[in-house]
Amino acid sequence: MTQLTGHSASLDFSQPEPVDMSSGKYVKLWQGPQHPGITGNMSLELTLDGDEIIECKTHVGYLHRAFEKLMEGRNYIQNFTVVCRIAVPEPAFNEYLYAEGLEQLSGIEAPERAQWIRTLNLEMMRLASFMMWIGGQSGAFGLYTVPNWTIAYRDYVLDLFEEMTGGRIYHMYMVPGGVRFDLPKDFDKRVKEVMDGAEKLLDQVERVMYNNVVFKARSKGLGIITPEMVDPYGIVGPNARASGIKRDLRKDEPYLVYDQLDFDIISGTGADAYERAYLRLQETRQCISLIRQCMDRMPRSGPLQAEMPNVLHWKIPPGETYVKAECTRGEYGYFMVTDGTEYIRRVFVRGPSYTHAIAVMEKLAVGTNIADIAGLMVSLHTYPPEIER
Amino acid sequence: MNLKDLLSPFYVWQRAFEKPYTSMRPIEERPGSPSYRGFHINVADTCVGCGCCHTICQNDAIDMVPVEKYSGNKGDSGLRPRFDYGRCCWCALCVDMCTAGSLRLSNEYIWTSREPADFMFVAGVEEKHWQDNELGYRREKSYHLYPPRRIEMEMLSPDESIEGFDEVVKGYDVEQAKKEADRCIECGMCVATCPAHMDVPDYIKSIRDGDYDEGLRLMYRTNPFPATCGRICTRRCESVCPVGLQGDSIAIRWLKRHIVDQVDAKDYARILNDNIEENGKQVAVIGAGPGGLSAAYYLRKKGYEVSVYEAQDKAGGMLRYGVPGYRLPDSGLDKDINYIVSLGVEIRNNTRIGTDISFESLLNDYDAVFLSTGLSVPSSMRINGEDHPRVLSGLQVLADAASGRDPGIGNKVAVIGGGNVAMDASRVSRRLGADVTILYRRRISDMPADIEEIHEAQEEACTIVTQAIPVEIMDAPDEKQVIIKWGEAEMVQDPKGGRPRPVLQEDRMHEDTYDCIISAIGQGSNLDYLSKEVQEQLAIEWGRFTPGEYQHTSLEKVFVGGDVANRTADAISAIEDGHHAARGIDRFLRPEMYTELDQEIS
Amino acid sequence: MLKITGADDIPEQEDVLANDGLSEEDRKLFSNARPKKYEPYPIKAIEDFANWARANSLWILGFGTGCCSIELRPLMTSRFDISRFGVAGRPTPRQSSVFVIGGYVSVKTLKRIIRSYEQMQGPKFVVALGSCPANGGMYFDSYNTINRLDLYIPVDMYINGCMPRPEALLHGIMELQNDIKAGSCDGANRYVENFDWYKANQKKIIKNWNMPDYNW
Amino acid sequence: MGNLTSALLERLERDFDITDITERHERLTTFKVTRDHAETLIRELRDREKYTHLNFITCIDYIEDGVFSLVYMLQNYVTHTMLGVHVDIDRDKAEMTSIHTLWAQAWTYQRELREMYGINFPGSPRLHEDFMLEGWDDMPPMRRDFDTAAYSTEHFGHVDRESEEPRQYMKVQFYPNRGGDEE
Repeated sequence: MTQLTGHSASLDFSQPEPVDMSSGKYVKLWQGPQHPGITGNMSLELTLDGDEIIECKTHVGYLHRAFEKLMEGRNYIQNFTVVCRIAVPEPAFNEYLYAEGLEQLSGIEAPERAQWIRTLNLEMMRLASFMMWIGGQSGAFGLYTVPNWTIAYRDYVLDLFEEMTGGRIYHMYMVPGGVRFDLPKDFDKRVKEVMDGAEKLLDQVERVMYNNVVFKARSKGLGIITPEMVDPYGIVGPNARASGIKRDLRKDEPYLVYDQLDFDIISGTGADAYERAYLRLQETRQCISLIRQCMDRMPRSGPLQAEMPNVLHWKIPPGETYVKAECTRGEYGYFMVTDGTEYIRRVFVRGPSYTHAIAVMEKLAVGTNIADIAGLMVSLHTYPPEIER
Repeated sequence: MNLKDLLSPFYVWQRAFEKPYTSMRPIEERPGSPSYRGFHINVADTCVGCGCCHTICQNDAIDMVPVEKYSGNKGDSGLRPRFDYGRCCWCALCVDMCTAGSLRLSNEYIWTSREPADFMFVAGVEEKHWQDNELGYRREKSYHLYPPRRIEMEMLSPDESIEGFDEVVKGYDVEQAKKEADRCIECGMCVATCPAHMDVPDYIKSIRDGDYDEGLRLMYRTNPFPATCGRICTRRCESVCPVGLQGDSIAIRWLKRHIVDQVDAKDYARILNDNIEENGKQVAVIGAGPGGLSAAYYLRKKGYEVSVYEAQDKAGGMLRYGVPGYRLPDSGLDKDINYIVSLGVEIRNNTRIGTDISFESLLNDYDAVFLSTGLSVPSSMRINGEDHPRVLSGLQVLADAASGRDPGIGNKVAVIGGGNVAMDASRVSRRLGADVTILYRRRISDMPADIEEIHEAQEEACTIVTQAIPVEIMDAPDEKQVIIKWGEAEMVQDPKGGRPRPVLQEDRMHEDTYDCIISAIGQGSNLDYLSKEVQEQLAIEWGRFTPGEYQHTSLEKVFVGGDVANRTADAISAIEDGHHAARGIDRFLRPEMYTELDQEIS
Repeated sequence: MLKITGADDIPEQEDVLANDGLSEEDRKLFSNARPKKYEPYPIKAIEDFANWARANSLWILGFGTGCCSIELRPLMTSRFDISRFGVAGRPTPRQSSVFVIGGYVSVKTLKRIIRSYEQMQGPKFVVALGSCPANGGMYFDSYNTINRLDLYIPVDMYINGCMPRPEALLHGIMELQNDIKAGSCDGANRYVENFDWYKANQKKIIKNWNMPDYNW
Repeated sequence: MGNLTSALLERLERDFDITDITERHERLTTFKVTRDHAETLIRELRDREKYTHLNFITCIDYIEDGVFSLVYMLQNYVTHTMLGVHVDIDRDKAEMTSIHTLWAQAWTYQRELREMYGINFPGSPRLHEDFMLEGWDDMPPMRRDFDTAAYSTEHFGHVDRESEEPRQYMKVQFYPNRGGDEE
């Protein structure tokens, strides 16, 4: 049963009063964009009282490439290669949502096997992304062994992607209408191998990182997201689930073949950085299970692409849609408007980092100290490129 | 804090005994996966330079650059893609789009340089070390960015079609035409190949947009015979259409016909809106075939007063008398001709130059004369008994059928030849109820006739006997019959590398009896209407004119075009000759209009 | 080779920089000295030894400027383990000798890149990844990303690919090492020699220039 | 589920004169509301109808009609449906009531819209600070009439490369004498 948070009148989310810098009591410190403790290329403008943060402002735009503008000038098939660049560590969700949106708007349906392969692809992407995140989180708290495991192991998942899609990072695999080509020979064997290894690795990671006294001490109680904050701040995904809000688009609004897969929504109640980290570890394990299910239950053969018009003159009738999927960080959405021409009228990409890295981060940072900022930032799992697009 | 948490991190030591992740020599050990999207490979000999990769590339990373080696080859634009790796994103859309299937990606991925401008190369032309890489991304066979198969054209079944002279092809309906038009990739190779340079991609686009008025306007810019060409054009455009390389070429001819079918003849004037400003000069055109009428149309548009002289009783030339009604019904031809006439072109039928009116008087009366008298004399087979009364010419049979006369062919017919006239004559004979045997010197693949024509003839139960050389024609016991003696031939390779030559096998001779023999092995010109002096002044080789750049001849005021002045002998070339002669005549008669233009060009 | 146009037209160089982006007060805080060219050791053997040492301790600045930076993480962790080649990541420009530009560069980032680059100690090298710094790449028509990086800072090595794989990066870094050993990596000196040209280019697109002309 | 939404839509139609109700897919319905009613309507959807989650605020530039169509996407986590509230505002006097008091994240979207489209949201915090761009002095770049390719060429330069069209190049190859004449 979905829990509701509602909007409590008592919750104050007005902006803080400006700090009086002239008093000489405070120090302004920029963390980023050139800083080892920042995710990606963004910056935090911190105002400090001693080492306590009394104000945090997020500055974004260092990665702004104007995707939404560029897409308005490229035709539908050309855009399919552009979208994956919007979120670098997780391009597959962009590919899927863009393809799904176009299919909805133009009334094309991807064949069943393609849907399964897409699901497999998304779950593998989730696995790779979580692996990298685990490395990032532990690195942010000063544990440098774990990244050397997980980020290196993520590479084996990327090897699978390379075989499956022809690309390591940017797959450009889920074309509108289906997927580009079939799974390679003996792919299931290699998937099994990698998954078995990953499972073992996660157990090791749990012991070394999650049971680590340093990690526990630093992450417990850090960045608590109360359930009341969830709706006003637009918090989604693991960040919300760690606060006891059971929401998962894969379950609530099933897309692709998620309704044919067995899994439960994982949630926690700790609401702090540790809980979020632990929840993500469990979700990583869930990924492995989902990938295995996909490999087992997928139809062995079948068409991979729907019948498509000539992409050079592909016109889509006027329409508007919002498609979303559950990525590692929560709701990832594409709002798409077509106007009957060969070019899209408007795309808006809603990445979960948009709220997590700005409004939420600015709220949670206050009261923490400078040493924890990096850990807090990672614990919210943000990717700057999807904020600025 | 509990002790377990404190000790747990020391678990890392366990990994000291496991296999490390590190790959020792990554560059050598890890080639890209078998479907990796690495650097481009283009098989330049297969590539036709259609430029689709350039069109689809959203990064503007691909330029089409001329490559000497490939310029001027048939069906090849002479251009090859140059990749700029300062732009490329390795999405491989170019590979998916590649019509020739020549483009693929290797699994090579390492390229470093100190100079950004280095990252540019013409794949397949400039040597690269990954050129022979077998692995890498290729398009999956089932995946297409454009529909490769043609929309099926509805046709009369062979049984229905031989019942009469109804048009065999039914034509696309709007829905089908839209779908077929959607397949076009707008490369423009058809435009370049078409003798008349019709704006094919543009009028196909007008079908997609449903704007038939625009389509008609575009066609009339270069061709005043769209209804005719939409049915019987030899369509060199389709033979170079790159979509045909890995699928079926676009049905350009049927789409052209579709536009004409959709526009009512009485709307032509409104749509085309040919405003004519009279310029007071007169031009005579000899021969109301496609060449002559095309010249007449474009001259009339420029304001000339045009008279067309025609020996037959109706205009159209070979289109009317040489093409049977099941391919080109009179209604189609008349639609084109009527519009030309409606602009004020005067056609004088039943007027033969040389007998009814002399060529010299035309030269005196008009400011310019355009000759396009075509090829009307059947070529000789050069065998004994050729003048037998039961030997008919293919052209004559076709003309009789077109005029509704009975050519008197009987019930068992042999047709000699492998060109379109032979096929037409055979199929006409089938429709007149005869059993038809086609005798051809070479193989089916050598036949000059359209492959579709050949297939349709076969479907209509015409027997084709190949490698059969006629030797002699003899009287039969029954005087309504004739005996043909023919021998089997072997194809012998030409040591000089030309096309194989059939050699008669003296020991394998056959004699067959037929009701008549139709000879259709080619035609020649009849230039008797020109006096000896005039013929001498006009450069004539092998019965054909060799005109200059603007279809002009060495005799002032005389321009020539059509079958009698080109080597291709098809309608579309004649139409272009007429159009071009109109330009030439205009330049000749009104040079003042062009002086500025010429200066610009020079 | 990049053609340095307009280098001749620049008037006689003044000894100090104007720092006109700064307020009167700030000007007192920042140096207005011009950058100095690196002069090799007079004895070739010493210079060669220095180059060998430099090539084998390349420290990369930890600044992920674009998407290609994501491949730096696998490169630096155990699978590709670039520390084997004497390469390590450093958090601050003062300790770094290699600046890896990870793909496209937005105008806003370019300003930070310039600051970071100028703060780096010589000898310093720039490696540019992917298509975007070479000729605009995928974002060639974007209003917020530059098309050619070498108009703004000198680049010593381009590694091609979108994005280049860790192996390609490895290869590129080894090539860079070879170049350094041969003493042919002169990007920093190019920057000094054509300083005014680079500055003019930078200032043309960075609208609010509120930093010293040379961030040292 | 569908009934729930349709009853709601009927009520909104009555109370707020909403128009252009379109079902986009089974979970998403969009409609249009006037600028004056928008804030009240959104507040009511949030407080009474459990549309508690603001997915995003964005804008579509209908330059041909001279309007910006703002889109507020609201999510109901009980019925798992979404409502897309469109509000058309005048393109020349682009101004809209701020909803930063309704959602703690709303001001970020409004800041982006101010920068990318030049829409003013009076009272919205930090509205005029640079968001993604820095020192931008041209037209707000997401407007339809802003030409990004031209801007890029002008400011960032481009490498001169030449490309031939098969159509023209091939024509000259095959018919060298006839390439020049058009009419």
